[in-house]
Amino acid sequence: MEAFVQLLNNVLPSLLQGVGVTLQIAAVSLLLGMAIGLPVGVGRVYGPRWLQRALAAYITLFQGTPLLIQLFLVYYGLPDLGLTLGRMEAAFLTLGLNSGAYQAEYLRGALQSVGEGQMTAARAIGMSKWLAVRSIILPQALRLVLPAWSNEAIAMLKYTAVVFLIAVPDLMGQAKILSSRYFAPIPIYMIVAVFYIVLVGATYLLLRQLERKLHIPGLTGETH
Amino acid sequence: MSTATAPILRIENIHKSFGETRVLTGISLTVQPQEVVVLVGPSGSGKSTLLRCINLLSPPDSGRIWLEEQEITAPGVNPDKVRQRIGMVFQDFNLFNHLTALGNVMIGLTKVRKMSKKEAHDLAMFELERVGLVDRAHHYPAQLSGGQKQRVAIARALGMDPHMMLFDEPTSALDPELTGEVLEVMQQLAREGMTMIVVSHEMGFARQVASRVVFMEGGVVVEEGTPTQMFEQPVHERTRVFLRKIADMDSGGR
Amino acid sequence: MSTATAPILRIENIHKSFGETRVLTGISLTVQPQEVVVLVGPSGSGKSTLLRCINLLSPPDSGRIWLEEQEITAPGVNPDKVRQRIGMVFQDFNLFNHLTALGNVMIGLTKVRKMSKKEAHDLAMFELERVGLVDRAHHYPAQLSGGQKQRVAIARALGMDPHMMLFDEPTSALDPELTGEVLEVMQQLAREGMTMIVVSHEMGFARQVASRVVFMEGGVVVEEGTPTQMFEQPVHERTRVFLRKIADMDSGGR
Amino acid sequence: TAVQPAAQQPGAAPAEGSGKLAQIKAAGKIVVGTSADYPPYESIDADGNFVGFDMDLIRAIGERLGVEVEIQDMPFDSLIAALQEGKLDAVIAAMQATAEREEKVDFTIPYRMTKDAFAAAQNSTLVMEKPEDAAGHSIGVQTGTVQERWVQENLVATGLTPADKVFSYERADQAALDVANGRIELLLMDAEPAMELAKQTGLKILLITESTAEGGKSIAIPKGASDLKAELDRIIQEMLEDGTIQRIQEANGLP
Amino acid sequence: MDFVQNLVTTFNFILQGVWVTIGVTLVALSVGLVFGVAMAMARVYGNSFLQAVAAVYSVIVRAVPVVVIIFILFFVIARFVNLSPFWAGSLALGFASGAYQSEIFRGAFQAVPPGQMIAARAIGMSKLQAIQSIILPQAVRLALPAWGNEATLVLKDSTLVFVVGVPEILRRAQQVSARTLEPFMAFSVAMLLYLILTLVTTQVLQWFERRYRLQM
Ligand SMILES: Nc1ncnc2c1ncn2[C@@H]1O[C@H](COP(=O)(O)OP(=O)(O)OP(=O)(O)O)[C@@H](O)[C@H]1O
Ligand SMILES: Nc1ncnc2c1ncn2[C@@H]1O[C@H](COP(=O)(O)OP(=O)(O)OP(=O)(O)O)[C@@H](O)[C@H]1O
Ligand SMILES: [Mg+2]
Ligand SMILES: [Mg+2]
Repeated sequence: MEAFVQLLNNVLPSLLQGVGVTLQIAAVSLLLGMAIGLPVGVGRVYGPRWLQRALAAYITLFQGTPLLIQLFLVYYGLPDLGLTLGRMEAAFLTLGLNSGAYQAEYLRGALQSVGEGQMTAARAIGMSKWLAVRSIILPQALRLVLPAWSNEAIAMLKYTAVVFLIAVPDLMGQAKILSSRYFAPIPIYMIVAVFYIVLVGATYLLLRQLERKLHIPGLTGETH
Repeated sequence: MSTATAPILRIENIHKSFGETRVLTGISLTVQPQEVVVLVGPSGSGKSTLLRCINLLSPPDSGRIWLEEQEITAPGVNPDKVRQRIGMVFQDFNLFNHLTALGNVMIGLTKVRKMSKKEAHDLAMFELERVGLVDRAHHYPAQLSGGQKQRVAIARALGMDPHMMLFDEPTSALDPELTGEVLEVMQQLAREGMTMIVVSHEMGFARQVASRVVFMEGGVVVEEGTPTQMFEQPVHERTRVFLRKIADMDSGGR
Repeated sequence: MSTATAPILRIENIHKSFGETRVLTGISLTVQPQEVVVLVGPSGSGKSTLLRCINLLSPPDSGRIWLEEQEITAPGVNPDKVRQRIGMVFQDFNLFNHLTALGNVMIGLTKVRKMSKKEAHDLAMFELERVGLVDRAHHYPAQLSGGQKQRVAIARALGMDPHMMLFDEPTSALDPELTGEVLEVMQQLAREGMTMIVVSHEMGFARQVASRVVFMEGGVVVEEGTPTQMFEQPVHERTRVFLRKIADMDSGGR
Repeated sequence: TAVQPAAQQPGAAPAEGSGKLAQIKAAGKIVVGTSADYPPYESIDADGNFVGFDMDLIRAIGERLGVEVEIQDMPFDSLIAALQEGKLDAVIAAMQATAEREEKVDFTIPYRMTKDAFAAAQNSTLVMEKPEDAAGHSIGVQTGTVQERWVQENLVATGLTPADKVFSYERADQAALDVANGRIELLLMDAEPAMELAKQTGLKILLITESTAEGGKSIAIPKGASDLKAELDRIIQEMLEDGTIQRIQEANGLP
Repeated sequence: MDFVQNLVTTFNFILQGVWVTIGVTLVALSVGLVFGVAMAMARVYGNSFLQAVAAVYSVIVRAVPVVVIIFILFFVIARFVNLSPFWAGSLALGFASGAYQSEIFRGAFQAVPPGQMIAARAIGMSKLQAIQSIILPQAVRLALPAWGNEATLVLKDSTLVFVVGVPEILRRAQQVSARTLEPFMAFSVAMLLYLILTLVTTQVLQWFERRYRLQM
């Protein structure tokens, strides 16, 4: 017990630093993924045929291959082509592109479930197609997509744990360094697991608050 | 039917197909300002398609349409602008689900008519007043009854200051008790001189309000005339049979 | 009602509650071999609960039940074995969705009665023949009509070679046209001498087939007697009113 | 290679290490862990075979023990733990005995003395005369190595280099690639693998030093496996004396 | 020419990892299936103690990154039994997948109409028999679409066992890249192989889904 407290004292500062890095990567990647997923999702539904195909290919590529390989290809592979990204940038880009593919698919589903009639009604009062998408379809789709998006946020938080493999000192990376320093992998990874559980739990509660706040009667489900 | 004034709408020989299905096969129709035209016909006869051709939601394959002397089927015409002049109300309301009643009326005003928030708000409240729904302004569609939804849809269309209105079976998705409140609003509109084309099988409404009844079948106009002519002495046998059938339904069943 | 032979079923003063709700409050009932008892009573009177007590799907809280002289409410009795002797047919069929009609009848034979595939197949086909569904043997439940489903359910129960059968409103989920085919199978069963307890408001069936009609209300047996007694000169006012009401429904509506 | 589960338990709980040698002999097999990313000590060739000095050495040792050698590849920083947990009978991975490691496992006598090297990109203008000249520059090390420990203790703990300029890599070759790509300035690792990697990735060696290395390469074995240690020490001593190790070193291009 | 030669060597080397990847995926999926079904059964049909155990397992395991679970289990498993990295890694991945599969099967069990259980009991089946031959076969069919999705996720997550040294596609790609110093080629080949694997898997699963669709 005493040994454990001693260990905890030793590892806590590093792990907390790791938490900061993990949160930063998750947040930036999620936002980047949104910036990608939003236009891609809209393009998938409302774009011209050729664009739909191209975007589908992007989605298949990123959904059909492991994140870790994508990460290695971006970090270790791209320099072969003359593009050398920093480790954080590589993490952001890979996770962002990966999340973008998933977010686009969620958004596509939501856009399609908004219903034909909304578009027709918008066009009938003289809105252009783009204006209708922007001010009628998207506001509804974005609310509908929120539960799926919450899941993606939580998944993202967990998936950041692979970036230690490109020497990013995130929570997992710190765990790795510490466990070989103190030769105590089991307790250290257990502590790290608890950290992740807390992070995931907090994120879950936070996003549920958000869902409640953005709830519109009849459009989104009550609570879940 | 006066021909002294210029017609507000003139349709000349329009055709429309969806793939193999030929839906409209040569429709011509002229509507004078302030007329109320009630369109009847069996299911699948092309009534909805005709309305959607008129406001270019699905442009005709051939034939021409003039709105207030401007040919709107001519190349280069911006259909968005045309639609601002033609209000349309659907069978299933299609209110914007993420906006309150007020928001539904305002959004066209701010986004399309580019009004300021303040102006839009005031005009929207005025339109909601017109349909008797000021007290429901802050309700979301899911919190409104069918009749209230349809009245909001009418207010939304009116907010765009349309020169004519198209109604596609505005009461057929409503419970009988709620039909009255919507027909009343439409009657009021007609009295104020709004030009209207109404697809409806509410024969009471047609008798009282219509200046003309048009009977369509198989993508063409079979016969048209005043309600009295059409209901009492139609020329065509088909017209008689059809109108008899819906008159029966109106009084009896439901 | 002969009392010479030993009763096949004897129920003595059983009680059953679900949480606060007291559903059965002292039911006693004796059934002789080959009797057909029709159980009637208003909704919520505890008819389904009584049937489920009899085959121990939900064992009574107190009171005792004897099946063929064995006390099945005694501790140590294996309810699975009891249920093999009592067939049960539900209102909503509950056919196993992943099995064909044949599979539905066979599964109990192979898994519970431990027959070989071959034996089970032959017996199952025989039972399907009995309910007139040999030609539907390879259809899945989703491909059968309601009446056919219910007949498969009966065949499934018969396959277990039950000593008595319980029917819980076997026709109430069926369209009127499909009711007949199920009642016919049940009539046939009665003729063959099967002991049956049937919850049903099909009065025609009760008149023709029942040896006894039992009227339940509020968790107790209010009155019982032959169909003639019960329909023509019931002792209790409640019985008269209730049977009148369902007789009316039977002839009038539907 | 490692798809099949070990047919027999290479070792029970590490505590009863006294019978370790007997167990290995009884099993006819010694399970040895390595981290095959460290040529010329250990790596995997195009056919998937484990090659390198350590690999040849352990096979030669196996021969003298009269048992088969089964090699398992895993990340360097998992080796000690795996040995401790009884997953392995021994570890040969160019590993040095440090005080911390010796708390957890035992080591044989060194089979080779080594030096460390600092490597940098070809176009680096950095000049190094002593290890401390690395101060302030971003530096890569392999997780769990003595070099990582040296950097942490002598550069980070002393405030010479900020902690966020030290990067711990899963594998040495990844660190070398990052030096070549310009993501970090320096790499600190064993001299010979550093020279090997430098050759391949076009790095230059800035400094070869003994002061960061803490002795020689040893084989790690479970704590308390005294019979195994005695036997391995004996074999290593024998091989040092009869020139076997020298021969294997030369065959693998090591001085 | 050199390039083509390189590509062929690289491809052949990494290709050997495909079998390991498939092996890891199959073992993990099977282990996850056993865990998932058992936990789902505990969740739906178990007493309150079993329900709580299953719920805690599901919530906790799903809140922790799979790679962390692999590390923990790799060391924990090693403490009790001696398994190769392949088995330890696959079991750990399966343990993680079990939590996700338990949610899938819980939903499927709950989607089987309650009357099915009653009807099974009524013909004299024991509870266990009823679950085995009536509920489970239906639940499995209902679970198939979601399960197929999980299968591709496990296939992709199988790269994570590389961290404990399993020579699957990614590890092989890395070994090649360490030798040839052409990481772009190595990882591109790995990516392509994975893309093929996932696309094939999806097709196969969709075929199954169509074949065994359950009409209710
Ligand atoms: N977008 C479309 N694509 C294909 N066919 C269509 C489309 N819209 C309408 N149709 C077909 O055109 C025909 C006429 O449809 P329309 O909706 O205009 O009839 P309607 O007179 O309004 O009938 P109802 O009284 O049922 O509303 C129908 O056969 C319909 O199936
Ligand atoms: N499992 C249960 N849990 C709680 N209450 C129950 C349960 N089963 C039945 N009840 C209650 O017991 C009462 C009697 O139900 P039962 O189904 O036996 O009536 P019934 O006579 O069959 O009625 P119906 O004609 O509607 O089928 C009802 O109030 C019902 O809500
Ligand atoms: Mg229509
Ligand atoms: Mg009932």
